[in-house]
Amino acid sequence: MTTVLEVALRIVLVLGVFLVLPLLVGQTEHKAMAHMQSRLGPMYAGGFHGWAQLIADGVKFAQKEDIVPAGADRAVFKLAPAVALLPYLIVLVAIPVGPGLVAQDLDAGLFFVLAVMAVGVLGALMAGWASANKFSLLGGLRSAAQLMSYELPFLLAAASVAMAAGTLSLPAIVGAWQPWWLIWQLPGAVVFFVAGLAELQRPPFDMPVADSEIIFGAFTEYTGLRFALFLLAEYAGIVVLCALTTVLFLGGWHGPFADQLGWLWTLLKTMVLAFVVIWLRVSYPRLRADQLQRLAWQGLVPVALAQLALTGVVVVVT
Amino acid sequence: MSVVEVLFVLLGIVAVGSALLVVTTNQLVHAALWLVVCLGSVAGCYLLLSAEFVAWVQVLIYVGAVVVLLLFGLMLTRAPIGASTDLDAGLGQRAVAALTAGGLAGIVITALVDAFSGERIDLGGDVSTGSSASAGSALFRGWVLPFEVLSLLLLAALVGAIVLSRRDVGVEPEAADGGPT
Amino acid sequence: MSDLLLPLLLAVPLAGCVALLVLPGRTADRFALPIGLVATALTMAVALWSVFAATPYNASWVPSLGLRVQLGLDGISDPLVLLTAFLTFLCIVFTVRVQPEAGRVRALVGLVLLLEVGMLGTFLALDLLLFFVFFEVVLIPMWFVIAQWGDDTVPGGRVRAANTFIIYTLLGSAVMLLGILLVRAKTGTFDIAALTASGGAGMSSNVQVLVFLALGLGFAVKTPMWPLHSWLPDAHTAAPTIGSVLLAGVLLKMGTYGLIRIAVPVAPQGAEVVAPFLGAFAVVGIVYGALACLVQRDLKRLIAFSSVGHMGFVLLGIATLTPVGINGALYANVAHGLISGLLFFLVGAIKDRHHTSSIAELGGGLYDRMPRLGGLLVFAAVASLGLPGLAGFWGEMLTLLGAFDPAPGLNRGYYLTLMAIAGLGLVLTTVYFVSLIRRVAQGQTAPRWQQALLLRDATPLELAVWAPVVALVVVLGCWPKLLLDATDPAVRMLLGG
Amino acid sequence: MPLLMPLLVAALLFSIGAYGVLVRRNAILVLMSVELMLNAVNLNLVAFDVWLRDALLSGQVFTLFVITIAAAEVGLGLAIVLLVFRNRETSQLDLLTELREEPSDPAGVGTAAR
Amino acid sequence: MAGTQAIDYTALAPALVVAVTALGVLVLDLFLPAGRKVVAAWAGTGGLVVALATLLPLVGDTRRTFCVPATNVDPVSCSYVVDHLTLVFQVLVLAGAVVVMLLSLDTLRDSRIPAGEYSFLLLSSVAGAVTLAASRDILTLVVALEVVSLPAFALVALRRFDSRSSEAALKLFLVSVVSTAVMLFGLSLVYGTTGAVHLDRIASALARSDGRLPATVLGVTLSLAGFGFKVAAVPFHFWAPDTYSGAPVPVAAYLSVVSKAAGFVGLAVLLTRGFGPYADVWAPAVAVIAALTMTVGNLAALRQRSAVRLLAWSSIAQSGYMLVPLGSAAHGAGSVDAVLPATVAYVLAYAVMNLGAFSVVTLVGRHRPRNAIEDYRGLGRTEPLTAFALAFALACLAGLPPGLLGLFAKVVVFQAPVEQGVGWLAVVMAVNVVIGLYYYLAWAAALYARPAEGARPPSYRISWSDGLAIGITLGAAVWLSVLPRMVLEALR
Amino acid sequence: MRLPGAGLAKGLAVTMRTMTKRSVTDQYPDVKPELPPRSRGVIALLEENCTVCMLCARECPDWCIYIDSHKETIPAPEGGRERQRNVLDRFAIDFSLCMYCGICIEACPFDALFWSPEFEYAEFDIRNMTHEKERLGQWMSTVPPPPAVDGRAERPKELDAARKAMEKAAAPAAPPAAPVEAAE
Repeated sequence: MTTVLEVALRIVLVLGVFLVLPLLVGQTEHKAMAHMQSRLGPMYAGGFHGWAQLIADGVKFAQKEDIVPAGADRAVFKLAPAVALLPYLIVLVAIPVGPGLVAQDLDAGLFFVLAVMAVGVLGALMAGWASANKFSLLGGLRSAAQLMSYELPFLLAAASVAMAAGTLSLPAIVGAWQPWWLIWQLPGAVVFFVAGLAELQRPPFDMPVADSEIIFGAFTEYTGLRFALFLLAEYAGIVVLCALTTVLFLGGWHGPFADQLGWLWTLLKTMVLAFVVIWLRVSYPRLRADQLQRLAWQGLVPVALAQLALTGVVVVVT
Repeated sequence: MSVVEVLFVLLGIVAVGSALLVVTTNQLVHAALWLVVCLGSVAGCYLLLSAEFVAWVQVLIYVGAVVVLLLFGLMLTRAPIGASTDLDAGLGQRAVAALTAGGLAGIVITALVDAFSGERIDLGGDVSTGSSASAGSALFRGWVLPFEVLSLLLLAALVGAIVLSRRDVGVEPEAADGGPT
Repeated sequence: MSDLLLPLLLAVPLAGCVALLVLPGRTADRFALPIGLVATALTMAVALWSVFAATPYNASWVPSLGLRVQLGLDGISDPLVLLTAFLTFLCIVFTVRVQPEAGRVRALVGLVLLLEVGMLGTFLALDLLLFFVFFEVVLIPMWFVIAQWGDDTVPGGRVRAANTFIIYTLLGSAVMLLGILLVRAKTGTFDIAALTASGGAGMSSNVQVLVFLALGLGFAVKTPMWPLHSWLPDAHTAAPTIGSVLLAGVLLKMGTYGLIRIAVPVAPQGAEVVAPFLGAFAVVGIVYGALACLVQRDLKRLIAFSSVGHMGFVLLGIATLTPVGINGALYANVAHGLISGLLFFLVGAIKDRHHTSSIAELGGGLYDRMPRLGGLLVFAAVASLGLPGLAGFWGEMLTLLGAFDPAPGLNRGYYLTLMAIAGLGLVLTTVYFVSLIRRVAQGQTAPRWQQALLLRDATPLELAVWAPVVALVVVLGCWPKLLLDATDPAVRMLLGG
Repeated sequence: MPLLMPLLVAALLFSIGAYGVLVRRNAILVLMSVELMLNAVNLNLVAFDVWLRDALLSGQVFTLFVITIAAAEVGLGLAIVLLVFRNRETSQLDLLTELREEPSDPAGVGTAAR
Repeated sequence: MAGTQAIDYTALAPALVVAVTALGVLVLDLFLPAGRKVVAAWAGTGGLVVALATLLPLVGDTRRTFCVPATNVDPVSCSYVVDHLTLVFQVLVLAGAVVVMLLSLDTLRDSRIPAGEYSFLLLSSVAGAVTLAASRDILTLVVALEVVSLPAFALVALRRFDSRSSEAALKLFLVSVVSTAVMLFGLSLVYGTTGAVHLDRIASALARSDGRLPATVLGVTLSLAGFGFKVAAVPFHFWAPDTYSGAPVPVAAYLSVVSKAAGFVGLAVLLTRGFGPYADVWAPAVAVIAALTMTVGNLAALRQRSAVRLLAWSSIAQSGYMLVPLGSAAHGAGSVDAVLPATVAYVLAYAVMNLGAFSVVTLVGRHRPRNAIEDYRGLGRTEPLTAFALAFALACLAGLPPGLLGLFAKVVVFQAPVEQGVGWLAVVMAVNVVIGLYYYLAWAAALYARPAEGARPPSYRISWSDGLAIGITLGAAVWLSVLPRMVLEALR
Repeated sequence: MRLPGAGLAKGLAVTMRTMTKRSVTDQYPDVKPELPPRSRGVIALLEENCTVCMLCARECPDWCIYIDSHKETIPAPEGGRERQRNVLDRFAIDFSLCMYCGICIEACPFDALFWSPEFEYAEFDIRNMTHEKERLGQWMSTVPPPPAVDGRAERPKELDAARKAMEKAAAPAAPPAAPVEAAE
């Protein structure tokens, strides 16, 4: 009975985190982006500096009419948001927050996480195709192409850490982490983070949803809650990516008073990274499709391979 | 039947059912999506068989890469929304194929039942056989050679795919002198 | 030195062939005929020398296959080797005078030399596989000779005739190869001498039947035995003169030689079982050949069909499995080689002059127009029908004698019947040759030839070529002992007694 | 768990895949059917591996290899399909007949020899 | 790292050299100026020659590497074994690849196929073939087989704007993946019933089992499929004619010789080293396949008017001949070993003769893209040596003197069924040999026929790389016709 | 030589610096913006000045000015002959089309159109964005006086008119009197 309760508790907790953190990131984005552009951002909703803006947005989305285009493949169209969102929810299960503080310690946790995240691309493809809209299809195809090419450096960089730690279990990787890894794994960390951004289709890698060209890519035809789910998926993706980067490269819960405040460290690092995500969005212009591919194949992959080699050498030597 | 067995039967039914839909549906993209379901449930089967590592690899590569590539291909070849009429061969060939496949299934199942009925997989005890650690060590203890050859395979496939997609490869028809008639 | 004679015998024409192949174009074109003449003449000389002085040659070639270069000469092969060398030489000489219409003398001479290598090799080989190899060597040159220098008067054209020839022969030899391999599988050797000595030991009776059938089929196609003869008329008719001469004069002999040299001694029990059938087919061939000749309208075709009949006698002789019969077969072999060679030379000459070989178009009056040619034609025809005193007689005579008293174990009554029918065939042969003489040689010259200016009688060179043949036909007809003395001991040895 | 359970699933998957290969006319659908067959193979291998308690883990390693091979095949295969599509505007297999046997010529090579 | 396998780099050298050359070529290509990409192909050829040289130290003893420790049932088993069989095929594969590379040089220059990638793909495939010859476990076998196949798909499709080329690649690809899947299913069953993946262990497990388990029989039979595809055996042969005629001609040569040889070595290794004890199960199946293959191939070849298609169908027929010895293996391991040399000998001979034919066909194809038999008419008058090379190769393929190489090879093959008592197969083959003769000879005859009325007799300027390729193959064919021991006793 | 990535870092620095600085955003609905004089907010119509010459409507690039009129005969005064004049029936500007170019104002030869800085006239219905002449006239009161061209020049007429209007309006404490009345 206790185990059932415990599992339920964990699931509720994960669900809670899943719902809260993306909102937090979203709100941060609103405000930080505004200030970076010399604006104030939302100010009214909820009173103090518009803290409830996203909730208001949510309510608005919920009220909107749910439109399915006439020519669409209805089943696929309706399923797509869920497919896009669910993987991130599932992934959170395996991410350790503090020592022993993880919903489910998986032996091949890293693999699990990467595998499940890779499924997310299906959502964009399904949405793009099922909308019966050429902009959507283009967006979907762009998503798929982008995700396929950035998957490789993403995996390679992750593999480098796994190799360094000698394990695939996420808590074990954090456990094995040493501060000097910050230097050692720096190229890998950068590659991982950048490739992750690209996988999330965040600016400057938002070619697939480039509004000036193809409206909103795969999500053009979506309205109301389904659209909200896609947005939620994006912000959940940011959380997951940042948490993963934290766990893999920034030492997770390591920090002063790690025993008591470990979870705080993890959250803090995650949020700092999330801020970086926003920061990057504001600072850089969108990459063209060819620049995107070139960055992946000529930039990230070689660096990731070099990192892998470096890791291998160091592991063998020490 | 234990819980595991019940789960396995359910997953098996899902896998076989979705596989049937893959080969019978007349909507191109749905076939690919049913394939995802099938592959996913097979991954579940691996999990139940305690082959955890394989299961995640299955999800990562099959669902994450292979099916996405397939979908990508479908969309680039302008898969239409809705049913297509020209996906399958004629009724006659379908009947022949069904007979062939049925016969094949019959033969294989008969042979398998003959050989393995009564055998049980012991899932208790040492459950680490499917872990990433054991898979990794097996890979590097017994199978370094095929692993290395495989890396050449992947590289070759990569280069091949790229070279086939390059625009500047091969003589364009108008440039070719004479050309095949 | 004497043990290198036989390789030398093969090397001389081969050297000529290679020389023609590798020499730069102009030189070879100019010297094609001289080289051919020298090579064939040398070959003939070496052949003569070999018959008296050669000792067997034995060297390993492909050990894994058990293939050895085993060459040897005995009474059976002596006459055939000489015949081959002789006829080839004559053919080359003939070519000096009669240049082929299609030109390319160099290629033709080269091919004939290659052909000679194959033919000689076949008669010399004492290793089953080596025999097979040489047996096959003749195919491609002969195919080219027919397909490139032949004429298109036959139905389907010369290429079709050449194709029919090669396909039939190859079908036979493929089966023959299986037989050879079966022999090897059962006895472990390809050595013909050893196999002859052991007389089928190691092979059960059934296997022997199988072996004999397989080998026999290959030889029967080549011979050709009725009903496998249908390639022959087209091939002969389409082939150029020297092609026909070599085809009838030597190539057909390779089949019967193979039967005598290999099939019968290697699988004696098999031979005993199959012999009655062989005899039956032989006799049918004799009658069929004669009947077919009666209705032929083409001179060349007629002579081709007459070969079927003659080879029927040879086969009948073999089918008796007696020394007498086989000696007769060998005798008939050589005789037919000479006579039909001569016939084809003559017909070729006639055709050369008239540009047709249709009997109807030629009309009568050959005596009138070209007395020498006409006379020779009549001589050859008479020799061919087996007039006593000429070479053709003894072969048929001995064959019939053999059938009169076949080997023990064979049904005598049955063979007597065969003999009777063969006698009937002999009569028919006489009928068609006489009728031929009447239709072609005698009578009035048709008006269309009277004006023709180019109808020259036989030239001195032609006569020089034909004269030795005529002489040999007469010599063999008057003095059979010359040949029989050579063949008889060898035949008796083959038959294990 | 009875060994037959995964094996039966695999056998069915394989047969279904074979049916798809025989019936489908679209190159990509054929490819999908092949993937089903490969999955049957993998399920077999994993089941046998676990059943045998293979010390070398041959079955599972083999499965990993098969999955990788499949991925490489699909990658290259799609490049080819797209190439065909670009040249031919179709990926229907039975419309690809440019290379079919030429109409028979009874004279055939025979005429060439003349 | 502890527990990893010891590696004998000497044994591995040929495969390594080829693979490293492949990578090197790819890198080198980056640094070459646009006009001089052919240098990459040269480097590749050089690498192949070096790989050939690295075979020298391996002659003689048997080397094993990548071994797994013994269990209480099985002795030490190794994944990579360089024995005599391996060496013979490695020589064949490497030498064949050198000729193909030579033939490719002009094709690369004319058709804007990127030389670097082309060489890389070809070398990768060759590396796979070299590995395949030494593989002694089913994992390595399968992986190596795929390494042979995959680059070949890309090679076939390299003429990007030629829809025939891509269609050819697609057909090749689909047949390949289907046959691979079937083969893998068979292998999985074998693994299940024997519990082993190393061929020697499979063999001993099969030998231990009493009776014939249907599941094993099924597994063994299905396992043949993948190799059946590679060697273009019926019913996996459909790709060959289309693919050969759609691909660049040197690639067709590669497919029909090197890749096919790889298929045969895989098949031979699998059947003899692994499934030997089940010879009575697979041999009849192989026999039937062999008979069907040669018959279908020959009958179809009769109707062909295009040189490459004719060679394609005829090479299917030739595959049938090569399968004959394997198909006549009867009970017991002894007979399996007895028939293996025949297959090996025929594969070797076939490689020489078929490469010879393809060398000339490539040359003619450069000038006559249609490459019909008709285009060869009168070649003997303008290009006597080239025509002779082709004629000789055809005579060899037909098995007629003066092509003694082919004749002896056929004799060796005939010997197997005759000795093992599979007479019907020998007879079927005999009939087929005769059918085959027809089209080979008709083609050879066309070479020396008078050119058609008004047709310009073909006359070509022969580049020295083409000339070298033709020379090598012709020289080898003539040399081996005179001294066939090297081929026929390759395994002794 | 520039460090690779220097540009990227610079970009980040710019955004970060901007974020740390105080935003200069106007809290508009709470705090009214201080618009510069002569801001182009809305167009006001001084109906009396309009002669229905149609120049503005013709010049308008967007065709967003609608003018209707009719002719009216004025009875002849003594000795004179009767005259005709145009009477404006409708003058409307569709601000959902207007692009605030100001050409109409430039074009008006009779000073009937003016810029007003007033901008808060959003509507829930697009149809209401078409301001009829009454509404346009009301905007007249928000039109600021034109700047003096010359400091010592006599005061412009508008100022006097406006002041008079203001005074007039201040007396009855009525809604701001339309300058229309004060114009004469």
